[in-house]
Amino acid sequence: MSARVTELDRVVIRFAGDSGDGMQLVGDRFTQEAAVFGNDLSTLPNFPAEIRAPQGTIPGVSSFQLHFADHDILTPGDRPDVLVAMNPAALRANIGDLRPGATVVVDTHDFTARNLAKAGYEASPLDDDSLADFAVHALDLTGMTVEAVKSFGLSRKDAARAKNMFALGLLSWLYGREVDGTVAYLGGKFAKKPAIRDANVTALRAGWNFGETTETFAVSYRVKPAAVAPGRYRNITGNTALSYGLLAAGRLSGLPVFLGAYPITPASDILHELSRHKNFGVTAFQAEDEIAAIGAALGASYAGHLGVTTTSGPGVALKAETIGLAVMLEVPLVIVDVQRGGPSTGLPTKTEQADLLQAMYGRNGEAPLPVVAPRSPADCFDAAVEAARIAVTHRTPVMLLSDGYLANGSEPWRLPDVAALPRIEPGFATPPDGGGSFLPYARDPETLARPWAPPGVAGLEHRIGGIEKKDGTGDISYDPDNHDHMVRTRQAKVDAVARSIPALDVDDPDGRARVLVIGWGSTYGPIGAAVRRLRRRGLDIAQAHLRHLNPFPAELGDVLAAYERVVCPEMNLGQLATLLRDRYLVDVRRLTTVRGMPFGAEQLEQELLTHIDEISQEAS
Amino acid sequence: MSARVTELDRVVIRFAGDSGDGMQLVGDRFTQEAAVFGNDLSTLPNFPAEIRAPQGTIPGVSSFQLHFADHDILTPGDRPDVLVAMNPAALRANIGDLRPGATVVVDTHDFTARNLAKAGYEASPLDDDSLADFAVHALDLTGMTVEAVKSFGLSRKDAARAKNMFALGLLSWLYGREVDGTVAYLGGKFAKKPAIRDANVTALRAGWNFGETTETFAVSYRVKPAAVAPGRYRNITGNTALSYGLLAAGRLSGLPVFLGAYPITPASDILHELSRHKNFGVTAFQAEDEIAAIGAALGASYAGHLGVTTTSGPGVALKAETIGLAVMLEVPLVIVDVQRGGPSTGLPTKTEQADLLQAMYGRNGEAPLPVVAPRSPADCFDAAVEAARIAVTHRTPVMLLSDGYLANGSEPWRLPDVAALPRIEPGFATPPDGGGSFLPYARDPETLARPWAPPGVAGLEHRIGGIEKKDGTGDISYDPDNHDHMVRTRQAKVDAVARSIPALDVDDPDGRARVLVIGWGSTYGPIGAAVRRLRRRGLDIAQAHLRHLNPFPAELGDVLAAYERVVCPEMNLGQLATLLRDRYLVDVRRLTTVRGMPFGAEQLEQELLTHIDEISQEAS
Amino acid sequence: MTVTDLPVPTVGDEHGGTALVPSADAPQTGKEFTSDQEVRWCPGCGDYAVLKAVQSFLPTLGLRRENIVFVSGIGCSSRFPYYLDTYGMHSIHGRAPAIATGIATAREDLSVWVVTGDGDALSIGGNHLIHALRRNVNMTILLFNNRIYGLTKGQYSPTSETGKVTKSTPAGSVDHPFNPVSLALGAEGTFVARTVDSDRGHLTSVLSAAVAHRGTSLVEIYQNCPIFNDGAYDALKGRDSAADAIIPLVHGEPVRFGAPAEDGRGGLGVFRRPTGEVHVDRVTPGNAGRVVVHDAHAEDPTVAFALSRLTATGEMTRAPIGVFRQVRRPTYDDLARAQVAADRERRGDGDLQALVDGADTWEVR
Amino acid sequence: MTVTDLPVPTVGDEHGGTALVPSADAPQTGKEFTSDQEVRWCPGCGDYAVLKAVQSFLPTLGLRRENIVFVSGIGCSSRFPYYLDTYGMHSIHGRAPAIATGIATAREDLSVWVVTGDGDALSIGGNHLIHALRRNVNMTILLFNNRIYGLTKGQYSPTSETGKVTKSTPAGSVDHPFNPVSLALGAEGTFVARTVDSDRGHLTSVLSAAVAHRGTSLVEIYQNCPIFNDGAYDALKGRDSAADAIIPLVHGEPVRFGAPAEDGRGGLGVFRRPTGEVHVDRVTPGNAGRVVVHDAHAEDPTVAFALSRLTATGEMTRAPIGVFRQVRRPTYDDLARAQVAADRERRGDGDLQALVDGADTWEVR
Ligand SMILES: Cc1ncc(C[n+]2csc(CCOP(=O)(O)OP(=O)(O)O)c2C)c(N)n1
Ligand SMILES: Cc1ncc(C[n+]2csc(CCOP(=O)(O)OP(=O)(O)O)c2C)c(N)n1
Ligand code: SF4
Ligand code: SF4
Ligand SMILES: [Mg+2]
Ligand SMILES: [Mg+2]
Repeated sequence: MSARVTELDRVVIRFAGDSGDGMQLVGDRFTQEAAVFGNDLSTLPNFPAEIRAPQGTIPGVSSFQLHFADHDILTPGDRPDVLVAMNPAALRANIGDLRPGATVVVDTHDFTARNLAKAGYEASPLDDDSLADFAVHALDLTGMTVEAVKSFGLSRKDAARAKNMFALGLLSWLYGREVDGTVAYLGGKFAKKPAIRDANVTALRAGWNFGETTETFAVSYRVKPAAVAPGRYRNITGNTALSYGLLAAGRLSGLPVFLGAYPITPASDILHELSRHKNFGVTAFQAEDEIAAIGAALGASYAGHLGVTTTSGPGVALKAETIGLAVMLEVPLVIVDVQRGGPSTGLPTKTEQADLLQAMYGRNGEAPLPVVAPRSPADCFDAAVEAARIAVTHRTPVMLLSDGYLANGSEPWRLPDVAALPRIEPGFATPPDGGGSFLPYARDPETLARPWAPPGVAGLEHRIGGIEKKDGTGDISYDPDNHDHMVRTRQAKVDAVARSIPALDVDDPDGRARVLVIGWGSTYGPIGAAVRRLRRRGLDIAQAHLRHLNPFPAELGDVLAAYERVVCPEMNLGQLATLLRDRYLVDVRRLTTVRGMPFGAEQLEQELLTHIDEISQEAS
Repeated sequence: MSARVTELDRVVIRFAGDSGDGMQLVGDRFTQEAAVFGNDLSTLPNFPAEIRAPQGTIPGVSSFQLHFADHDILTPGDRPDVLVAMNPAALRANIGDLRPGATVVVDTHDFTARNLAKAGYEASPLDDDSLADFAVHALDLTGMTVEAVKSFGLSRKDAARAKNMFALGLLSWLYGREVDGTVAYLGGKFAKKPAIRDANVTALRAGWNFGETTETFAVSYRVKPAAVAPGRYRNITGNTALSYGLLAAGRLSGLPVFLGAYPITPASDILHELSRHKNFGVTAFQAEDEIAAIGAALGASYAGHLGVTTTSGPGVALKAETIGLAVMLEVPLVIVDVQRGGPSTGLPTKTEQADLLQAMYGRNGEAPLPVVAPRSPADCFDAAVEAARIAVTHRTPVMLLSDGYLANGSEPWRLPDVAALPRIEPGFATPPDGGGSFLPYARDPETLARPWAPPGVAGLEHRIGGIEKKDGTGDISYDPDNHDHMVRTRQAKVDAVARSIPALDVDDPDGRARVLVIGWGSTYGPIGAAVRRLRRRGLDIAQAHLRHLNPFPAELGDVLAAYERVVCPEMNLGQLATLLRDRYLVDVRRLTTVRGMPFGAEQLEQELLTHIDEISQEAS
Repeated sequence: MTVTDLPVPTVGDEHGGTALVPSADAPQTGKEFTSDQEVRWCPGCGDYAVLKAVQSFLPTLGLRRENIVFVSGIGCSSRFPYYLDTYGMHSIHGRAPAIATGIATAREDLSVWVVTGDGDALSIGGNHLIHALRRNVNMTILLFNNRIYGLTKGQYSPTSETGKVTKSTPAGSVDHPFNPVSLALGAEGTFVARTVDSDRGHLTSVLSAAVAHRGTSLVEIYQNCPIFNDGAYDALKGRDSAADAIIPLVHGEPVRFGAPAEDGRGGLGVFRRPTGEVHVDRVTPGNAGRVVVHDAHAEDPTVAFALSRLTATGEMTRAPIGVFRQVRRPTYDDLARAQVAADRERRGDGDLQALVDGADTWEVR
Repeated sequence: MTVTDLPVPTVGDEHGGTALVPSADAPQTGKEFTSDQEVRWCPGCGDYAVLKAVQSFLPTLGLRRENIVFVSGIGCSSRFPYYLDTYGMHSIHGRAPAIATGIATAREDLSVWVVTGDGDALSIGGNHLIHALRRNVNMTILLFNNRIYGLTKGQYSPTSETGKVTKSTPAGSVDHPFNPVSLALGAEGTFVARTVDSDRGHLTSVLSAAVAHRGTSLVEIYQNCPIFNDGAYDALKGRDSAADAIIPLVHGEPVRFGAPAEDGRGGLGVFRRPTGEVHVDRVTPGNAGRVVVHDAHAEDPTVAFALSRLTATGEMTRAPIGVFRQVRRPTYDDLARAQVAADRERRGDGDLQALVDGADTWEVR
């Protein structure tokens, strides 16, 4: 029998299970199907810091949340409408986040006394009324899977493993999704293990059929494609987009990319990705530590490559001294910090934005560098290209601040026409006309950038280093006035980047707003969603989001001054607010969360509402 | 014949020569004699980054400046009244700093064509009128020295080496100083080399006699003792005072001091000093690098010692990750940064204050720690005790920001009565009453400090680490709310230090000033001197100087708000101003110099004058 | 689990590694050494076996539990301290030997242990490791070598064989690995040993020797990571392959192994080439007398180094296990403490007021 | 200045260290390699002699000057690059090998040199050094060992003898020093040599061999610091003492030295103990045939390691000099570049649009 079909504008699904249950894969596949179908979407994977925490425990739960809609959306959603829980721990860890009335699909197979105890349940929640607020479907997904695939002669363990595909099939049916893409995917993935492939495909179809056939679900749902800008799209995570951006920057500048990296969560995937594209001329050097990683990247930059180093907060701390050297040497270098929860080891698999001040000030002496941040997973591509452009054109290390949420989250990406991207001009030094002597610290009058003269060119032999140098010649100089001059020049050089950055886009549709909400990085989605909600209530609020954290866009001061209140939501204790307050003496209000998780749009809406209210009361 | 005697209230002398000429020694000895005589004084040694740059060159010049007076003084003086130049390079490098009419004593011995050329002179400045502005005494000091000591059978080289003593003798005569202290000093220093000792003593006396006997100097001078607070005094450099402060903190807390250090200019002398006092129970561990140095100090703190690590800016950069761990572990640790010119290797032997923002923000994540700074060489003692007090009492790493000027500069120090210094209470944890389980992250309600439980006590076994921990138990916790709570608690704990610090002393004698000048660290001397000059002109100006940079004294906001203009002189690009502007939204004006040298009081006076004028005009 | 029954030598050292650590009042059990934290390694991880072995071994030392400290870096293995009810610190990546140096130097009454991985110890932490070995600080370092970065999900490590395909080396790694034993010997290590996670008996006996040694004891533990580098040591563990693959080193004994020869002892032996290197050959009645006799106490580390070179460099098909070297050399921490004591003896306990006053003072009235 | 006239072996390697570096069009002179910067070491510093030797040696290589790069860390010796008119970088303390790894891997057409001190290379930079050796990145490392920190004015270093009294160790240092050659061999170094500042001929011949070697060549240079550690190598340089103190290693030759014996060659020789270690003894007609013949090319580093142990550990009264080890092993940088080339060969030059597009796209109209 086929269920009644209801149309929805948006759905938030969360798949949760043990680390080994393949929830990330299920999430990815459902995402892919939704993307191909044409929904707009946003995702939030969430996994434990342990490789595999003990099976069946709360710390071992891994989840994947997907928000898909028939309209443009900005966040993975605050509260799931549907939870798929593969064991008691997954149920317990996630049930509190659901909205009342949400649908819960539970695999009952692991609801044994032992597993309930592991999850901290005294009795099965399926047997009491603790889940009364929800529409619970308790099904033996594992049992049905094992039954469905028994003909393939797999071990019980292997057979049971396909339960995630059963769940995927069931949910695909529930939302009227095709599974053909996934069938093709499984064919590729298990090409060498046909029995496993066939079992997975069978489980997938069995799940779909179970929905279609039984009367478990009275209603199924449809979410129409979203009306988004025309073009070709793909789904992409931030780390992948960032990697592609680096590859693109190499192409646009004609420079080979040299990545020096030491693995660290959540940045390692950039190393993994780049090491797969050697045919782009990329060298991916896994160093002995973060210091060697940036050292080698700096050496490669000195030698005329596009040097890049990728890490997370603790790695940036270790690189600090070498970043200072790069500031002194004035060579291009892209430093990628995929921020995670801190301080120290902190919450390594969670997200945070608490490295902004480290990026700005985390070195000895006056050592300024440009700082750039992406706002969404797909935007990591553009931000990476922009970071490389500044680095190469202005001969400076540049910090690119991504975060764990962007890194692993995904969204549809309208594919750029790479041929149309602007070229990045390395403009290597050439020997001085007339054979005069080469001045490695002569400066471009516009950018204050110095010549970049990789070894190999006769007549440009020169020596540079970390000691203060004489303007022009670059010779060691202890002259007090020269030092003062050079310190101010390095600052002026970074400030000069402001001339080449686009004007700040302020979203204030009617120009009537009195409150401006300003943000940076991955808070873009939640802030945007909250702003929409407020506007839907008929309230005025302006939004601006910074790509450039250093230098700021030239007009930023005027923008801030134009509003009666400026609120800055951040996933830290208010670091951008610190920079803005110092710079513009505007009473920027801090709105902070440090929970290792993105803001909820609902929470943000409430907090912004308070500010709007306060301002209206002040006026009255 | 004896010269006419003139009374002066203050004199600035600079001794300058080749690195090997013993100028630092001469300066030290003159300083000591002036100190014993009862002058107030302030010194500024200045030496090249090379161990011994090539003889006779400008980069090889080493100098020592001494300001002594019959009244309380605050700086080593802007412009010398007397220059002693032992060779052409020393003359050339220093002549530009003298005030017109200054006395110049030149050793002509090295004014050969070759040495003139090395110094960049085309002709001898002694032969043209380029020194017409000065009272020049061109004397063959070396020749006279060799002559004077010839009876001791030294090699010519060794004989000539005593020329610094000849110069000291001459200057001692000129200012009516005794040389007995120096004779005793030489006796001790060369106890095992009697010929050298006797030659030096003879040269010293010959220099004195030369002044007394010849008519070279028509006038000699006297500077009376200063009227300073009664007590016993000694002369002390900042690094020595800081070392003693650490030893005192060990005594006051009853904790053995464990220093983990890696040599670096200008901090190495603290390692040298502490390693000489093993009988204080000090362990001085010279580590393989800065990371190991702080690591070992942290380990020692964990084990119940007073862990200390000493370094300069580049070393702080390297320690950043471990400082973050210390913030997480919440154990006492004193981190000493003797700041030098940056960024990178920068100007290693020069001074700067550009590590304040690194101290505040140079780590991943939200990792706050208290920051304390001394204001003068002798004050390094008190500041070190204060840093240790905060570290031990509040269970936190503390950054102590000295700088190269304080480190090597000296001043008279009124000796503290160590028995009267307040005790520092380590208050180690004891096993919970009734055998309950120990909570390593339980907090003192007042300070928010956690228990310090070094190994060795049964019942307190516990595990701590850099991953986020559950409040109370300290167990690993990935709970979002707990993380938010802990991040804010660590911040609140540092903020709570404000409750235990003394009120800010604002020097505004008549309460009429409209301009406040605020500073921190070693600018105290020049700011104070400039303020006095302005007041001598009859102008009103208020001065406040911060010992605590984080947290600020509670009343600081009110203080700033009470003035129409706040000016902040710093040897950086305005880092304290950044903190104040962010925190208090006061338009603190930056007044900066980044020349590797302290502010001149005269320059500062002029710049402050501009601010006072501006304010008066605004009012009119 | 293969069990190689090997007595491992202990230097009868009245100044053993724990000589100054107070003894427990009563016998202890492994349970007392087990913390209340849930163990969170992957199923089948070799770390479990080592944990169990250590939990059973510690009580046999008879030391006060509160005087034992475990310090670790970052990595799967570095979670170890959480599972022991002693004092413990899970520090930051690579720095545990430096932190432990501070602890051991500050406190002679503690038994200090470091737990580290092949990435933690040999990649980011390589410098601290070699300096600890050179200084000979009194501590026992357990280096869990799974030839992979486990915690960061499977990149190659400095002990991975050349050509290793991992997430970061899809075309195979191109660098030559360290031989941790050779490296430690080159770094002047006084106690260098190797054992295997699955052989509880051998592991325990090596631990006994390591703890008994006063100075830095480095114990490399071959540890299987079933998730990212499964089977790395299968050849050393397999029922059929192990005998010919594991070369047991026993002080004072000829180095023989493999299926028994005519004399009833291992049919393979280690022989010396005329030039001084060692190699494996079949033992015959004719050459049995020339089998190298292991001398862990030789002052000169050359022979231990020679033996370390028998370790396969690529796939782990053969490796010596046991104590390669164990010699006495004064420890950094003992000497540092002795200097403090001697200075106190010589000059008396420091007089702070006298120090502060110095020699050149003057009085202002 | 003592001069030991020793031919140092060069492996005839068509893939030598500079095989891919372009040659100069015309003969060059030392003067061309001298920059306009004033040399700023202390009078009498051993660094001068090495600088002179390198300035004279470089032109003999016949390489384009613009394809030579010197990278240094921080220390007196690390000022070296400023004095050579090549490309140069004076970087930060201890990191030169890491930076040079990036340069050498990025550019096969450069001759990459690292200049470092005993503190720079073995203290703060120890980890980068051992990893460079393990990876075998094509570069020549000159390690100026003056057994002291010169630039920071005289603290003891990791090569200072135990008991050293310095500013930071007024009661004498208590830690055991590294033997840089042993350490490098333990770290899988493929080229490890030692020479002396004052012996221009030997220094130059060792440099020739080092540059000819493709991979990481480590050359330890015993360098006198007259200011803070004067005379550290006097025994190796003294007219009377040098002959008996310097043990010259020449590939293929018996290791003999000292005042001549009856056969006209050195009266002292290096012999092998039955256990494999080596020691010095007087050569007699009876034992002359048993003098160890040096084989720098032995695959197994054991014998080189054995020879390294002849270095005095305390005061420097005796030390082997020459090339301890020189074996071929593919270099990291060659292999890394080869992987890039192979991937391009196999898949064609990367198609950015195709990559960006990926496999799973959809069209919105
Ligand atoms: C400064 C820093 N860099 C990188 C990391 C990421 N990281 C954590 S553990 C690890 C390597 C783990 O490998 P290993 O030491 O072999 O331990 P295993 O997990 O295999 O036991 C890395 C790279 C980190 N936590 N900190
Ligand atoms: C990060 C950092 N730490 C410490 C220093 C100070 N420092 C400069 S050189 C040096 C040691 C020099 O010794 P060595 O490498 O032996 O060189 P040498 O001067 O003897 O040639 C030290 C500790 C520094 N410049 N940077
Ligand atoms: S990843 Fe490997 S080493 Fe880490 S816990 Fe899992 S099995 Fe053990
Ligand atoms: S201190 Fe020593 S090593 Fe440094 S330049 Fe002077 S003599 Fe040479
Ligand atoms: Mg590992
Ligand atoms: Mg040195």
